[in-house]
Amino acid sequence: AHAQSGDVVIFAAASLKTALDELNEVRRRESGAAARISYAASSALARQIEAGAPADLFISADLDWMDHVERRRLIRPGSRSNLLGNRLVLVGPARSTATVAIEPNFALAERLGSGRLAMALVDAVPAGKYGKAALEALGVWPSVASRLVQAENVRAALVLVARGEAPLGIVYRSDAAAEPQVRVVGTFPEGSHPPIVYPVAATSRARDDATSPWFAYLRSPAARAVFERQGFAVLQP
Amino acid sequence: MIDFTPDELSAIRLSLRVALAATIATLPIGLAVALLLARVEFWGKSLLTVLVHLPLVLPPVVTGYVLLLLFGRQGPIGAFLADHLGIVFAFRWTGAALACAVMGFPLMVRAIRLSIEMVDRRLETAAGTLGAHPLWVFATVTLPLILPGIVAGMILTFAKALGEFGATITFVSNIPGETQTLPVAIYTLTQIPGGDPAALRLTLVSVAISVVALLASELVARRILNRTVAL
Amino acid sequence: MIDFTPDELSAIRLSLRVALAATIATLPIGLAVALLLARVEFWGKSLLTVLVHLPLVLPPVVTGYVLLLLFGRQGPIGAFLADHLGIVFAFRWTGAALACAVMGFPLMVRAIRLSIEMVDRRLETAAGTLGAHPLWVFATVTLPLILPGIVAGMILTFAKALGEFGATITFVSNIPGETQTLPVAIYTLTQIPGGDPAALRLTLVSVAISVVALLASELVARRILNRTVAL
Amino acid sequence: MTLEVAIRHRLGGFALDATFVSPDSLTALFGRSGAGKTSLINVIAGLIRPDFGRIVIDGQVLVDTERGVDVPRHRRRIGYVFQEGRLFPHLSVRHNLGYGRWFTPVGERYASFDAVVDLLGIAGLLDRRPHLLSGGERQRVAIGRALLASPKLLLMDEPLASLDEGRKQEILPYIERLRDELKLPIVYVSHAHAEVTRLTATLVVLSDGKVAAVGSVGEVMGRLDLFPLTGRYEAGAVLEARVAGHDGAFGLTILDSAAGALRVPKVDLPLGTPVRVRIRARDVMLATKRPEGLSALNVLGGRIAELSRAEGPIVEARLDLNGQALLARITRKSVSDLGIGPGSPVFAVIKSIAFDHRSLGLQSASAEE
Amino acid sequence: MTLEVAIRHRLGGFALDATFVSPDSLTALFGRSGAGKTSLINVIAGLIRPDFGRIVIDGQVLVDTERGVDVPRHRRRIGYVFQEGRLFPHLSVRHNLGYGRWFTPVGERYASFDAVVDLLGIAGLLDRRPHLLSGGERQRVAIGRALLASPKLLLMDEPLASLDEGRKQEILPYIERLRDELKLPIVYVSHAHAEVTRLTATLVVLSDGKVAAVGSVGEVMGRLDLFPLTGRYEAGAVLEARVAGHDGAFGLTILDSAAGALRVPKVDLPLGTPVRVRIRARDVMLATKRPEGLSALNVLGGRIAELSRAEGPIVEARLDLNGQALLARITRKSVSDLGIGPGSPVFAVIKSIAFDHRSLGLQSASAEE
Ligand SMILES: Nc1ncnc2c1ncn2[C@@H]1O[C@H](COP(=O)(O)OP(=O)(O)OP(=O)(O)O)[C@@H](O)[C@H]1O
Ligand SMILES: Nc1ncnc2c1ncn2[C@@H]1O[C@H](COP(=O)(O)OP(=O)(O)OP(=O)(O)O)[C@@H](O)[C@H]1O
Ligand SMILES: [Mg+2]
Ligand SMILES: [Mg+2]
Repeated sequence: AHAQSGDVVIFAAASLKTALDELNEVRRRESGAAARISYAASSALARQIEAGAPADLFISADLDWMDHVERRRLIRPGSRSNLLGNRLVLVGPARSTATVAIEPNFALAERLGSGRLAMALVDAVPAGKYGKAALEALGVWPSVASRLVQAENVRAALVLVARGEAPLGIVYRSDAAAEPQVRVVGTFPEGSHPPIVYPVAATSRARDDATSPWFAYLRSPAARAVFERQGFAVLQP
Repeated sequence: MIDFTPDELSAIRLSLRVALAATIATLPIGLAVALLLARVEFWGKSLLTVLVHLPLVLPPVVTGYVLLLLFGRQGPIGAFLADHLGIVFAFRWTGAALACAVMGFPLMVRAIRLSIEMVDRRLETAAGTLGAHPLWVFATVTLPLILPGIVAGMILTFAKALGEFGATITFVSNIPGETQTLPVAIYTLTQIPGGDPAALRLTLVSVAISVVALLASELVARRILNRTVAL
Repeated sequence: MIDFTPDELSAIRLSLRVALAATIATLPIGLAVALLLARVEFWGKSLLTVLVHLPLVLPPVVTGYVLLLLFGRQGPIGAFLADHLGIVFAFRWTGAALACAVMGFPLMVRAIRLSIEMVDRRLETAAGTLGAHPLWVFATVTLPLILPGIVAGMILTFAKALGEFGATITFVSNIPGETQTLPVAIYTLTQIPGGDPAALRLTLVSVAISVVALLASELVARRILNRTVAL
Repeated sequence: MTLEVAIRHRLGGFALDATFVSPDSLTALFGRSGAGKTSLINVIAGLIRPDFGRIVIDGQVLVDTERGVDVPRHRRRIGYVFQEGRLFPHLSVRHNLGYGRWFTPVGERYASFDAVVDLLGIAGLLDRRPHLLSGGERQRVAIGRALLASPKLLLMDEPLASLDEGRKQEILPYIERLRDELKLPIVYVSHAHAEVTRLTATLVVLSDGKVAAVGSVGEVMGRLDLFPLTGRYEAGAVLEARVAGHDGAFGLTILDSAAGALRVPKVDLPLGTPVRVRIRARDVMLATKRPEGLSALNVLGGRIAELSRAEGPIVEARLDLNGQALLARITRKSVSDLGIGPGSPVFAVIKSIAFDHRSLGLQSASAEE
Repeated sequence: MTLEVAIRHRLGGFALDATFVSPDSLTALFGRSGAGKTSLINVIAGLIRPDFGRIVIDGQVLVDTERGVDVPRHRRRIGYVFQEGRLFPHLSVRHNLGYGRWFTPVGERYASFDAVVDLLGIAGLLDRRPHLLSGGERQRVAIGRALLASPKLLLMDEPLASLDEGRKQEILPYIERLRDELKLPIVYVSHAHAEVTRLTATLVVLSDGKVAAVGSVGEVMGRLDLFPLTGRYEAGAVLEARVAGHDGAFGLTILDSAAGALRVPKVDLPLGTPVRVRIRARDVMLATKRPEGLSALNVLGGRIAELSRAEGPIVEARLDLNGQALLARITRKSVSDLGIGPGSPVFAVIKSIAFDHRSLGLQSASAEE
């Protein structure tokens, strides 16, 4: 059966799966009106919306792809807001005890030794882009630019650290929190990179009565608790 | 017995449906294209060859994107099919099947073509002299003789469909119950912290399905080959 | 003539190297496994069949993950190879080649196996009576007769290697100049708004390479098949 | 019942250039290996489209390159027994045999499955796959498959080559019956003199793609100049005769010919039936006076018309027996001992035994013409 | 030079159970289609491992299931001419021919490429692929391939079946030379009486997988009880003789036998060479008095030993010529006309011409034994 009317379809960045699945389950239990959520890369979702996908809500992992669909007038004017924030952290293997003070010109290259720094794709994936910006701002980018391993996404970067293939990695706090095999060794200062924002918007094809309960729900205290437990910060609209 | 969540169950069912549909739908077209490539000389044959292999050469994401552009609701083919035949691929399980079919197509064509090229054509002419129209010759001689290739092509396409996610997720997204096939579900699970055990479960399901399919195909293949053993 | 950026050029060169290495490295093993599956009855044959097809059945990400677990620096095989033979796959182009080889393996094995099963074994016994040791029989009779299958297997593996990115990026990530093959570069570009034109450029390069490879393989195949045309 | 062939075709370095008309139902193609027999049959079957020329069977144009006629092979209603079997490996013997039946309109099926299976002795093989058959079994199934298509034209390329004598003697009469009773046009390739002699009305000798001779078996096999192509061993002449009586007591039949009466092992034909009798040169002895007390029953008087000039020990003599030609092969020493030469009166001595089933080209009156 | 076979083997519903010893270099297998000839040859070649039994050639054990001996086929050094050619489709004729050479130690190569190519008349085909050859051409290449492996054992399964007479007469002498000069053990399958008669020393008749008879061609072909298997047509007897002289003027050779002198077309053998002469029953006439003025050069005196009791028109007579047996086939009417019966003195009349290359089983003295 395909998306019936009244059945809300949410297109969300893959990294939100745990939190949104939990919220959706709660909502299904409480109101019986669960959404159907399609998780994929923000890029894929944005393109699909462009191609007329039956999405009602779009939660992107970065601003670029939301801008992309907004420029094409595919979201309902005024419905866009910044839903979640996140932090960028430096992770190492769980057994490491040291902490790293992340500050301008900190000795990242030395800490890597002969290993490599795991990041998400620095030109393509939001976490990678933020990480690169932070390293540039802190002045350590030139010393590690050639020492990167760029994974397809944050999770894959995390796996590299968890498996010991890379001694250090830059990932979201929300991802690091759930991975027992890694330990956060340092958190990037918020000012070192553009704010990490997960914007949400209703698509222009969505009906208001279908989406507005979800806007409300995503902003509810219950939702906030779930998001925060996953390591996200809930931003004020 | 493992307990599956409703989402898992629906992904399993969907994946089976998609893989079967992709395999069955690809067969006649794959057969026709393989015949064309193996038997007919025509202008643009190289072009067709390249076209057939493209899904293999292109990153699946690109294939998925191309499908989205062509078969999406706004795409030229998608719009035409939706308007005139009522066939919609966009964000439907049919789209997932289409993506898998396209991805499996080169495998199907190659396997069948290979076996067509190895057929002893003198048997076909023999059938012709006995009064069989070329179409009958194809049905009663060529087709049975290339069965091993057809079985191989089908099993490759089926297996590919069980594992295909790049083009699928790019084309029809990841809508539970509609386009969330097993590989897409697995992929999604690998994207979240702590998703690994669940991903492993589904991977094993995937493997189990393929084992059944492979064993069945081996049985069929063995029966077919039995008839040509000689000293 | 198109001007390529140094990064693009290095991706093209790397992709060619990876695809060639994967194709050539897969050939002997694929041949051996195909022979085994086509000719020998042994315990665990079904298991091997399943194993061979796994890279097709599993989502590429999973395959890449498994490779990482096994062939990573910390993986049992990876550590062994690195310590004892000095062979390192992790984050090297060799790892990309390994990923492509594994992904292309089922295609290679199937194509070769199919043609082995279609060989007229009486020709092999004839060669045996003429004094040829089984290994010679294989080299001088079986091998030439299955050339179409070998060519098909190689072209499939090569094409697959040109397009493979899921397992590659998961296993060896994306290090420009080392593991950033064409599909990885293309994928990266598709993730950036406005990256499409650049992605298209590289896609066309990919297609161009595959066209050359396909045409070459068609030529070879035609020469091989010429010898068996009959009325 | 005529077969007209006039074609030219190139196959690599080989040029087929054959023009002949065969007025008889059965046409035998004879010629050394590589002469082009199979190629010619392939053209008739529609497997090769000739570069140039036409083929007409009984007024039906199968190919005419000038007029653009080319009947597709599946509409020619042929039964082609290929030189190499070509059984369908994926079908059982039964289904191989039945294959052509599917495509034959029910009313035109003259071949009975059981009869053909019986004739060929393949009843025990019906459920086997071809690859489990012996060479001769495969060949018999191939013959059966062609026959059971109830063809309107039978093409047989060395159909009996790997069969034992017994099998051949069982199958040949059936082919004769098809020829005589159904007036089925048959093109028959064989290297075996015995078969050709027995079956043929018209013999076409091919050599290097060209027609070296066309004519009745008797004429062609008797031509001394064709020995290199036809082989000397089986040379002989053909006598036109008629059944004149039966000798029930001894199981003999008496034939009347221009050359005189012949006693041959009994043949079951009504009095007056015309028959052709082929007498091999090697079976004919010459005597200067009528021999007595000899087991040979047939003694025909006449004179020597011609002696071949030969270097070796052997000489062929063409005899004139009351206007009827006969060939005899004797040693040069006998010629000298008997003091005979062209014009000498002689008696031709022929054992009755020489007229076995192989040399009596029997034809019922209706087929004769 | 002996071939010992004692095997049992099941093939589906067919049981091969063959035990015989052939003391001669050349062993011919004879039998109807499906009798098991190819299966037996396959066992000798190592293509089939028999369920039970042994095969010994010249003291070399090829298979012995009891002792677990099973020489792999590539070490048996055989030249197998398969019933169905089996040329390598991917190799040119030249490379097909040369295939076995690779595996033959240089010192053991007795077959010369040029000589074999010449013999088989395939010089013009060397650069072609097998699929472009005619049936007979393919067969000749297959023979060449087997010969050029310089085998120590030659297995030929109906090697000449689809060749014309001319070709056969060119190839047979070569096989004879291999047999006589190289003492090559040869197992030869054929349905053609002429070939078997000419080539064979020992004839093994198979019937339904079992050995129905073993012996010399003369013995076996002359056995009236084997007619259903061997065919009556070619029945005859074998005379042991010796070259007694040559008649240069007429190109004849005089042979001496217990039954008397025989004049046959010239054979190039030194005086005293023992030869076997096969005389077909159908070539022998009987006379009650020595005929005169007859072209037949050979007249041997003796008496009738036995007459077959027959219903039909034909009777076989076994003659006793000075202790030497001879078969004659005559009509029942002749028996009655001549008034002969067992014990009657008669003259056997045989044309010299009857002793063509087909019936003279020539063997040099050394091969004899
Ligand atoms: N695997 C098998 N299963 C059943 N029957 C078999 C098998 N192989 C051979 N036969 C039968 O065994 C018999 C002997 O076969 P073989 O090929 O030895 O005959 P042959 O004497 O060579 O005959 P031909 O002269 O026709 O070639 C045949 O009747 C054949 O059908
Ligand atoms: N495509 C081709 N290219 C070159 N030569 C060819 C081709 N096809 C056939 N020939 C040659 O043409 C000649 C005639 O072949 P064909 O098969 O008609 O002979 P055939 O009379 O049937 O001989 P056989 O009795 O040996 O079967 C042969 O010498 C063969 O080699
Ligand atoms: Mg031929
Ligand atoms: Mg046989």
